[in-house]
Amino acid sequence: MNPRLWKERATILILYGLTGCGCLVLAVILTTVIMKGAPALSGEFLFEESRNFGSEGGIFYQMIGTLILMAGAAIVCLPVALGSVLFQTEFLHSPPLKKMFRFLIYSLNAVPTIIFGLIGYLFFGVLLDAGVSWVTGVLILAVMILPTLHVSIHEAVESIPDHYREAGLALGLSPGQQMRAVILPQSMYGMVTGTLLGLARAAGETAAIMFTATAFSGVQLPQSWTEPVTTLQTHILVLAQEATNPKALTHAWGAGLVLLTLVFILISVTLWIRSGMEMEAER
Amino acid sequence: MTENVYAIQLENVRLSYSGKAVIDGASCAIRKNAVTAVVGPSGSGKSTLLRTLCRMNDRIPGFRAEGSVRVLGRDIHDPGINVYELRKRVGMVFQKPCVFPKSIYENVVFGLRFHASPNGENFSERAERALRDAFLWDEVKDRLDQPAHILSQGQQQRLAMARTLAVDPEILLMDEPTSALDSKSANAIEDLILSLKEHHTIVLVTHHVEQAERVAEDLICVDDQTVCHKPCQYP
Amino acid sequence: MPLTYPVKAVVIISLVLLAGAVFVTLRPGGGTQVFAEETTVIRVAGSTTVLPIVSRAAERFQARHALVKIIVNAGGSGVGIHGVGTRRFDIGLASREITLKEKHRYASSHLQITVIGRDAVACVVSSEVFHGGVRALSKQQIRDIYLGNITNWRQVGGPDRPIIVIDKEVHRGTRHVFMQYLFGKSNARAPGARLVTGSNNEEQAKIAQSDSAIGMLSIAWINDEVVGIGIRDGERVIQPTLDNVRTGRFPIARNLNLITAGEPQGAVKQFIDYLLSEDGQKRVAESGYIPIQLPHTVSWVAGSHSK
Amino acid sequence: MNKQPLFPERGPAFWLTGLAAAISAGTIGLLFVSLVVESVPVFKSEGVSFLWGTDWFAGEVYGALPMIYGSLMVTGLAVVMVLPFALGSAILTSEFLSGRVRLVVKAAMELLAGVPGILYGLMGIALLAVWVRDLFGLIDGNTLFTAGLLLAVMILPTVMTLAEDALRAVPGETRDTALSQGLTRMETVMQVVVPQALPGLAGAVFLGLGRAMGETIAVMLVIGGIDRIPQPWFDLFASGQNIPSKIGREAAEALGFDLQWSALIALGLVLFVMVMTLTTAGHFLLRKAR
Repeated sequence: MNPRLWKERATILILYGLTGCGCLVLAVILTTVIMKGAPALSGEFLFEESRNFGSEGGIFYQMIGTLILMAGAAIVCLPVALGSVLFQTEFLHSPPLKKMFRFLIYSLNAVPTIIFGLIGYLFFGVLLDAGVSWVTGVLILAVMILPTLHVSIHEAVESIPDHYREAGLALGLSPGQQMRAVILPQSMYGMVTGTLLGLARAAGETAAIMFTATAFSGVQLPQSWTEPVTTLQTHILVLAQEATNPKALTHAWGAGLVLLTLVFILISVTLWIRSGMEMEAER
Repeated sequence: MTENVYAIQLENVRLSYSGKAVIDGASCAIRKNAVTAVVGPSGSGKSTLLRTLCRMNDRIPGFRAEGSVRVLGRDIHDPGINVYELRKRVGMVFQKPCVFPKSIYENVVFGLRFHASPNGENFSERAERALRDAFLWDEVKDRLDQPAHILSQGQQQRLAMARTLAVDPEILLMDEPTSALDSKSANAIEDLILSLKEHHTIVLVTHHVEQAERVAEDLICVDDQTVCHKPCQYP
Repeated sequence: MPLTYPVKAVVIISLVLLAGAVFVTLRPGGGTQVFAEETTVIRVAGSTTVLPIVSRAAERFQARHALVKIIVNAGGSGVGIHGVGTRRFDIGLASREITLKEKHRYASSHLQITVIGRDAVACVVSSEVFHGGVRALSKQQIRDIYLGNITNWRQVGGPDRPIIVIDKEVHRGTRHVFMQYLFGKSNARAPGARLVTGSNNEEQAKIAQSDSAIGMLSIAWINDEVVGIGIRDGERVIQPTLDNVRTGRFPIARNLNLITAGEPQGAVKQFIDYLLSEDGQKRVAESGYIPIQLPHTVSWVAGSHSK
Repeated sequence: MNKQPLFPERGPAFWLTGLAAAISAGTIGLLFVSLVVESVPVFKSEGVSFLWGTDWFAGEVYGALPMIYGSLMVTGLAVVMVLPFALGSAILTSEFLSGRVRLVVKAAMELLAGVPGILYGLMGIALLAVWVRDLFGLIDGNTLFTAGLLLAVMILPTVMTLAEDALRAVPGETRDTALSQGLTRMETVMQVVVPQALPGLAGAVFLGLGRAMGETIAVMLVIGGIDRIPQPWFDLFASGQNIPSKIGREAAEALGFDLQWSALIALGLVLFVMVMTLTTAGHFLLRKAR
């Protein structure tokens, strides 16, 4: 037959092969985590304190710790990100200044996470004297997820149709009123997706908090600003490195499965909201 | 004295984007409580001129307005002017009907919420009045809490007018308000314009000379960077 | 915009969740802690060698003292000493002695050592090497291996396989003790090394994974796959057994130390006393180390250890 | 006469958002300034040999070349390995799969892009290091190659989705024109779509590279951790060290004081400059593509 068609088919076949390999690798990862983590899961595992060097008990306070750091980072970061986006889009009219601001945020995105840990500890831990504490962790993670939130919100605000803005303006709304009435409601999607992605990023981060915000054992709920927490991420790291007992390694995989589930839920909701947005745009 | 007759007076106005003039040396005046139509070929700067009247072009980078633009007796580029108050008194309706993803009622009181005096005027009364003025009341009075998006394009445009009317502007600027509508809806809007001129000064940008002739008493022609009162050479 | 309402719901739910998490967290005495307001917190960090003892002991101690909360962290001996020196921790864990440099740096903290147990650092090899015939090595042989002069197990009577020399991070207590023994210098270099590991377990896992590795480990980490070999001294071979350590025959032994800034006081003293008690010493044995019979506190004396 | 002031309205909204903007800009500025200031001591003490020195021994000498070498090698390796798979699946997904399947693949990839690094690390020590050792008959599996492979797997979803976006951004008319000239679909893709999407594809790869270069935990657990350039230098099956892993291993010990701390921060600075160069190039190319 036509050699061109043969070539075509062969290339597509190769593409399928490459894609298949890629998918296979990722499938292996997922099944590994599930297969190795599932045996650890139980009510006791989810709701009890870790005991005897991580080989007994559960990961209750690790989950709480991860949630605290995530939620805290989002709560600290959201108003700052939102405010700076609005300042940038509504008040900053000079293009070079806008560009500079954008560049700053982008460059923050390029900072390797471990550097946030180093510098963050220097500032929040040493200068503000919070030491190794959950507050240090929250602040470090808040800075870390700032670009994620900023970019999402910025995109949402920029994509508000111009006629909405003009309708608001033509009614004589001041910038503050315009934000409340038009921009915030219309950029809700961006705020939600950005925050969720930021949460997912914070949940998965280990390097920045491992020596600044977390402790290995003995931690329950922090009762003061200067106490560390324990998180799923660092628990996995410690168990993988320190445990003397195979049961502890099972617990590490179990904690990994829980962490993965958490991250997947956050990203799925983001995707769901975003797909709703796309459908609407096609309407 | 002239201020009692004219709502808007332009004197030697130059409008430009990044130094490129769209309108240069324009002088004209617009009468109170009358309908003035602005006509001209596309791209001639009709919209730019109209938008300048409530300073909607402020946020466009590189835009510059020079000369004197007096609206309701004051130069709108005076540093002391409150641009938000200006826009409240000079309402604007756009070519494409724009309703917010809210209920019909919320759309009507959208601007009102921010401009109402603190002694708590009755929103629903003013909303009803605005909707009646916009000839929309009978069509929507039973479904005020439904999303505004279910309305037809023509109804949405009248809703946008009701929203503008609700804040009680003295001047209404309309930027081709019927061009996105079918002829039946367009007729309804034209009727509406005629009924509104009793209490409002209306400036209407339009493509259709016929429409201008139907509704307007005065005609302003924009072409080749200049502005002139009728008679107009524009076909 | 049909999705506005679900989106709003998502936003509200997530905000409520976030707020809830923070609220629960910040509520004084939230969760299971009933006497939260009077709780004393003891911060402990340092050597991964000492960590199992303290972690286990802390669990028991807290069960008895509801008002004391002990937060335990890893990091290595250097981190423990540094943390106490800068008053960031109440108790530092160290599987080595304090160096002169550290002593000078933290002079104002009056570092004080309490010995809670004894341990030995064994030279360990992968089980395949052990079963291949390497049962013991002389000090010179180990030294040559770490210097890169001996690179194949065949050269010391083992299988014909290259040696994977595993080193530790420079600040680890285990390394200090081991290098002190081998080269008389706690921060000696090991140019023959192929891998560098951190904690005891990381090293244990890497040796177990391999079939030709050599490393240094606290004897508590020795198992079937990671075998401690004897140290040959002339005709004599000294095995890394608890007995040999207890009697002082095994040459690479060390104290397991708790470091405090000044004399321990209050809850910290209570906890250290517990570690030295019979029950506490059981935790030492349980973790694979040698309990010390008599509780004694040794003040640090300048020059009594490595230079 | 109507010169607009820079900030026309200064209500509470202005001050509130201005404060937020100042906080963001200030934090970022402070971060960069301290990154530079804190690394000054080691440059003063070691001079340029900090960058070219091959010997690092805490407390004695700080030479960062092995770590810089490791970072470059590992990320380079990751990109070489990820390229065929990421681009292949991006082309397949954007050009040959039906709408629904495409959405599923994309969603799956975006989910996977969020898998925490620590899980890759766990898999790296438990599985990958052993597989690499057995597959290549090595004496040990903790090598630069293992780290590169792990990073390749990590960045595959990111690079793939971004590359797919770049391909989708090529307008449909281009494809129609090419097809109407009698080109097959594959020829259309290779001759027309890919060349046009090239800047976008390159941008995707650069962004993936940036992510790979900054990853700490996963690499730390499998790279071997030895601060040495292998002999010969291209021996990828030797152990090595990259910058984030070095910082991760020594940071807790050095926290906040001493030349060692300064050296680690300086390492961070070097890493940042490297990543920044890559991501800026990536963004530049992505923007050019649009």
